[in-house]
Amino acid sequence: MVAKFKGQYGTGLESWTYLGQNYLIVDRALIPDILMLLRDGEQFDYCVDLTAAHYPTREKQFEVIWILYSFERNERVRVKTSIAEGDSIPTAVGIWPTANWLEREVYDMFGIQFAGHPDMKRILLPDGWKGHPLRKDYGILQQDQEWVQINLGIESGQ
Amino acid sequence: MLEYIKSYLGSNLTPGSAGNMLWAFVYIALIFLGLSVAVIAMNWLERKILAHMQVRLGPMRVGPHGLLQPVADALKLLLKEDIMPAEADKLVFWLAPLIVVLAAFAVFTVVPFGPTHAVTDMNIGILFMLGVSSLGVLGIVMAGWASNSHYPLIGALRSSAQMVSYEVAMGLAVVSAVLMTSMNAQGTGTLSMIGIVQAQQQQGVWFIFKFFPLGFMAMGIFAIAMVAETNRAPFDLPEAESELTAGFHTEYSGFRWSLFFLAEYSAMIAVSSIAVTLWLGGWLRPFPNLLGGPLWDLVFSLAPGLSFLALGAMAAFNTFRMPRHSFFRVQTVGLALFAVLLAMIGVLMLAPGVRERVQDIFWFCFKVAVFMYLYIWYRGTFPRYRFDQLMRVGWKVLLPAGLGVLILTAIVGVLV
Amino acid sequence: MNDPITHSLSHLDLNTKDETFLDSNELIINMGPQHPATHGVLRVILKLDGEKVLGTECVIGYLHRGVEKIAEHRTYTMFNPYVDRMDYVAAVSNGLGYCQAVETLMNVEAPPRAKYIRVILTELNRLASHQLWLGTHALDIGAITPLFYTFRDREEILKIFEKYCGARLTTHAFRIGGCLYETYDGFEREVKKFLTFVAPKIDEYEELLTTNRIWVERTRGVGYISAEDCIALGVTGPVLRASGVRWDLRKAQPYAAYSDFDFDIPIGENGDTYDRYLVRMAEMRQSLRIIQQAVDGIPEGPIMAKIPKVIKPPVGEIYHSIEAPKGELGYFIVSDGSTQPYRLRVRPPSFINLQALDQMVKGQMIADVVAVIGTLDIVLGEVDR
Amino acid sequence: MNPVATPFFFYLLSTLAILGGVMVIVRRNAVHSAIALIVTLLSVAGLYLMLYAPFVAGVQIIVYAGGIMVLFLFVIMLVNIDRSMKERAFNKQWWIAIAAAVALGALFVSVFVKSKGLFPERGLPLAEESNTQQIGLYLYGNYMFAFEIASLLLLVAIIGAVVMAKKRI
Amino acid sequence: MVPITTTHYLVVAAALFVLGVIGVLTRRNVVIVLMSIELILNAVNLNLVAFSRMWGLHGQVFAIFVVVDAAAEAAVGLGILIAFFRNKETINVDEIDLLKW
Repeated sequence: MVAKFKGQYGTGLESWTYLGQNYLIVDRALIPDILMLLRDGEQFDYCVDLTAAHYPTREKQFEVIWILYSFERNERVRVKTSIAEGDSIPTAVGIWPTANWLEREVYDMFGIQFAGHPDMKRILLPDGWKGHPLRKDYGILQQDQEWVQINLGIESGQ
Repeated sequence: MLEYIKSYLGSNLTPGSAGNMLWAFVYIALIFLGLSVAVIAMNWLERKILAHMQVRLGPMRVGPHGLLQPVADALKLLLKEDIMPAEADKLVFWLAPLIVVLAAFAVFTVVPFGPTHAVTDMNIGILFMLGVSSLGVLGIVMAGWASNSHYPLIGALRSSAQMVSYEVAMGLAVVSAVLMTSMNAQGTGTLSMIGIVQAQQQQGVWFIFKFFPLGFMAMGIFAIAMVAETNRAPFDLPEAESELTAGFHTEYSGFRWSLFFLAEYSAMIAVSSIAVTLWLGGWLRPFPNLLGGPLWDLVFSLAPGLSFLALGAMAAFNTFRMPRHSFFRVQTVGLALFAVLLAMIGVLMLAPGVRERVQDIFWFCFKVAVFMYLYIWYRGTFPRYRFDQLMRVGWKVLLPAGLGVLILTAIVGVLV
Repeated sequence: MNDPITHSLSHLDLNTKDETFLDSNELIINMGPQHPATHGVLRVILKLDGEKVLGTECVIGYLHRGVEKIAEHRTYTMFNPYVDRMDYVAAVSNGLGYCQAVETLMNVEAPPRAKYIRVILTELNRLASHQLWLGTHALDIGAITPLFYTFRDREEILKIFEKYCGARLTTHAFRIGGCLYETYDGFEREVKKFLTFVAPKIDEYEELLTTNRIWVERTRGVGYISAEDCIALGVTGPVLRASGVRWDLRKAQPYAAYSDFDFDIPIGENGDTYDRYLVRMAEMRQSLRIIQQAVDGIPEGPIMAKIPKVIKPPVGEIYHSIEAPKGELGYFIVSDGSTQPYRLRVRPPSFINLQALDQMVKGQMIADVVAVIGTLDIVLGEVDR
Repeated sequence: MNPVATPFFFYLLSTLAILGGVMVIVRRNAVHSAIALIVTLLSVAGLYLMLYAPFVAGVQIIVYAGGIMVLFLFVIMLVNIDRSMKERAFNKQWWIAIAAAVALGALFVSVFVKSKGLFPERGLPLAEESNTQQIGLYLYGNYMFAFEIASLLLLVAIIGAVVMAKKRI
Repeated sequence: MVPITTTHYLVVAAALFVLGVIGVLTRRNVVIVLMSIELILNAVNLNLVAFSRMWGLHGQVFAIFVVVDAAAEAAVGLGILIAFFRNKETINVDEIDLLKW
């Protein structure tokens, strides 16, 4: 599978295995094609999860991770890509409808925009909240004081 | 004065028919009082019986076995803040519970607790009962509209649609029972509640058994329709807690809410008494044919007293089962007093003079109580219908069945 | 309709004029966050045409506690109790998933006896979770009695938990590397006694509901979802199986000691609420079978693997998932070699299953929304984390 | 049944009926109008009872107050628009209407004045007990044909109402 | 007190009739116009029943027919109203003055 992909796309695609779990590191530009191919060509028809991680020290700060599963092959694969702050990434809603809320959550928590998402807004936090809490520079006690004061009428949510 | 009362006791007319205003007011007061007590008792019984069906104890704290719970509830409701939503239509919001209660209580003017124990005997009695009980839906619609909120509005729309549709099936079932009254010696039927029971007495058969299974089917249709008519489980969609929070009375609280509560339970009692009057022989004692004769009459006339004695014995038994701890002393004494009270009522009812007068009322209330128990039983057993299913049951099952029973009753009545 | 809530309705086109009975009657109803049928603080905005649902939008996050953020500031051991607070009715399953994920990351394995204890407790927890689901689901549909029956029997399970680890709900039963506690005296006996006690009780629930005409009418054909839609929406657990997909992680990718046991995966055919009910009832019986086998075959031996005092997994990342009562519960952990996870992501089954609500209720009636929320078996603690 | 305090009840009921009628036409809010109309209908039912027409009274309560008025309230809720509360409640040509109505009232008054003695108090001995039976005999005897026509009319009305109100049949 | 004669009832009926006519002629809200028509029908019914006390039960039978007619009229009238409201968003009579839509 990986060999086939490499033949097709050349660089911009690496495959790794850690503790028996496979993952692909894919260039951002190839993301929509690879995801489509994984679903249609390799039967990864079930998008288990979609998440991200923040590495403030890297040049491309964010890593977006798709976890896929194939019922046919009983196999999991992870697809990862790195993007910089402010970059957007094409949405996967058209490929797996599951991605709808998951992408909203990633946006909510990390501030990563998904281009083409039908309803890109916060999901867990309130609509007017400022900041994206799962970024590493967002402290664990930090909160949107202004929002708390306006909407809850208290000085602090703690 | 005493002579006056005595002369009345011998009368065989209802106060309304006799044109006796004073006695009519006394009867109204008695019925109002009895109804309030019945609703309170029903509240306690429903909670207790439902609890025992559901492997729990129910109210146990206020008074022995929670006997004083309804009183505490009533006090709580009266003392609660009476909230009126700011956007509500004040006048209609205020009027709605009154209409509901009025409609539920006015019905009882023609309910015959015995051959002379009714406020009045109208010759359109059953028509009056159906008509007045259908006025309650106006109050419900008004309550839902006046609250100016979505849940009550949907609840009210559901409720009115439901009650109007089930009234049709209910009416058909009633008509087939009324048809049966015309097959007596004189050959004339009657709409009067007392007349219907007397027709059953004359013909020597309760209408539930007449033209078997036609009478039974008619009663079945009525028994289903009456549950829907009073918005009780499994037809409790207007107040479906899990869907509409509380339906049309979502915005009501305190005393106004308790009026709705009162109306719901008295409406249940009212429709049950229609069913009892039409099909179960009203105040007549069971098995008049099988177990006839003066000896059996005597035995059955002992039943009211004996059942109260049995209740008293139950209370006494439970008094001895109370935990022997000083903490429970008040409760134990209370339960013992309650047992003594029941036993005294029982003994009083065994006395020869009282016995004959009380047994009519006893049998009527006993039959109504059976229906009340059924209401509780349904609530413990059935899930709730969905709105389209409810309408389907009403229009596609009960209405054709009611029409069929009516036509068959007419045919059989002509042929027999 | 000048409603304050309409501004948040974006995908429900409020200006549609066709396909309605009476345009003025298009109601927007706000269901929740305080509503008896939303199982917590779920808020559903319903667009109604009379009784018919034209569209829904879920508003969640009222119970958001930032579990994933907390994880980044706690050591692996310290974070263990937090996972119990996600799906609080199936806390044992959450703990199992987390412990196994960290074990996989550290490349250690729990000893067999620990695995068996884990299986017994997890299956008991699955039973408790399904019982709670059944009670509340039946209550939503209007049958109040099953709730009390199921709670009575769930109590016995909670008693076993309490005796084992001292807590009833948020158990924190397992530790990374195995179990902290040995089974108490008479554990096997009590579990066996419970099995013989509960089997007839499950028949009792079925007696109340399975052939109850109103129950069948209320649930059959309601909230239909096809197998394809389930997979596309990532819906897992009993909901997926009721649509006819025989997929259970306990069989597909066995973890703990599940490969030792003989059990079936019940599936449904129609993918409606009634089938989901039947599947969950059958799953309760299968759980009993697994527990029976596990109790009979529990091996002797240590209950804790050799793990360092300070847990410092090597640099790397791992995804591990288990079959929780609600579906696939996954943990994605990124380790930077320190004592705290660099990033911990929970794949919550309730959150993803809830996404299917809109599709399942469209075109049905208000009462069905309640039934479908119940049948999805969501726990808001897990949806919002 | 001996009528009790007949004049008192007559004046009470007719005052209520007329007050209700006035409220029907002056209230801006249609729901209030409907409630006023219910009051009128029930008072008229009471008047029927005083006229020894219990069956008609019962029909009045069941059909009018229980049926038609619920329909009215239902429709008012369906078409309840706040706009109509702020607009004019009356037509532009209201004064012509009032004039015509006053003329009509004057006509009635003159008829009543002129016809004094035209309506002798015959007071037929109508048996109240058999009122329902009598009406039934008339309905299924003399007026059989009219009865059937009425039922046909109702059927047509049902179909017509459904066709009118439902967009997709 | 003056004994209640038939004329008393006729006066009440006439008052209700005039009120109904005023309602029909002046109100803009169709629902209230329909209710006024019910008032008129009730006035007629009251007359019929009052006269039936003098000339036998025929009046009461006729009153029942009038009630049937009122039910039919209300159902169809409200049906038309709903159909109209759906298309025109208004329930005012003076805006329903075109013969087609």
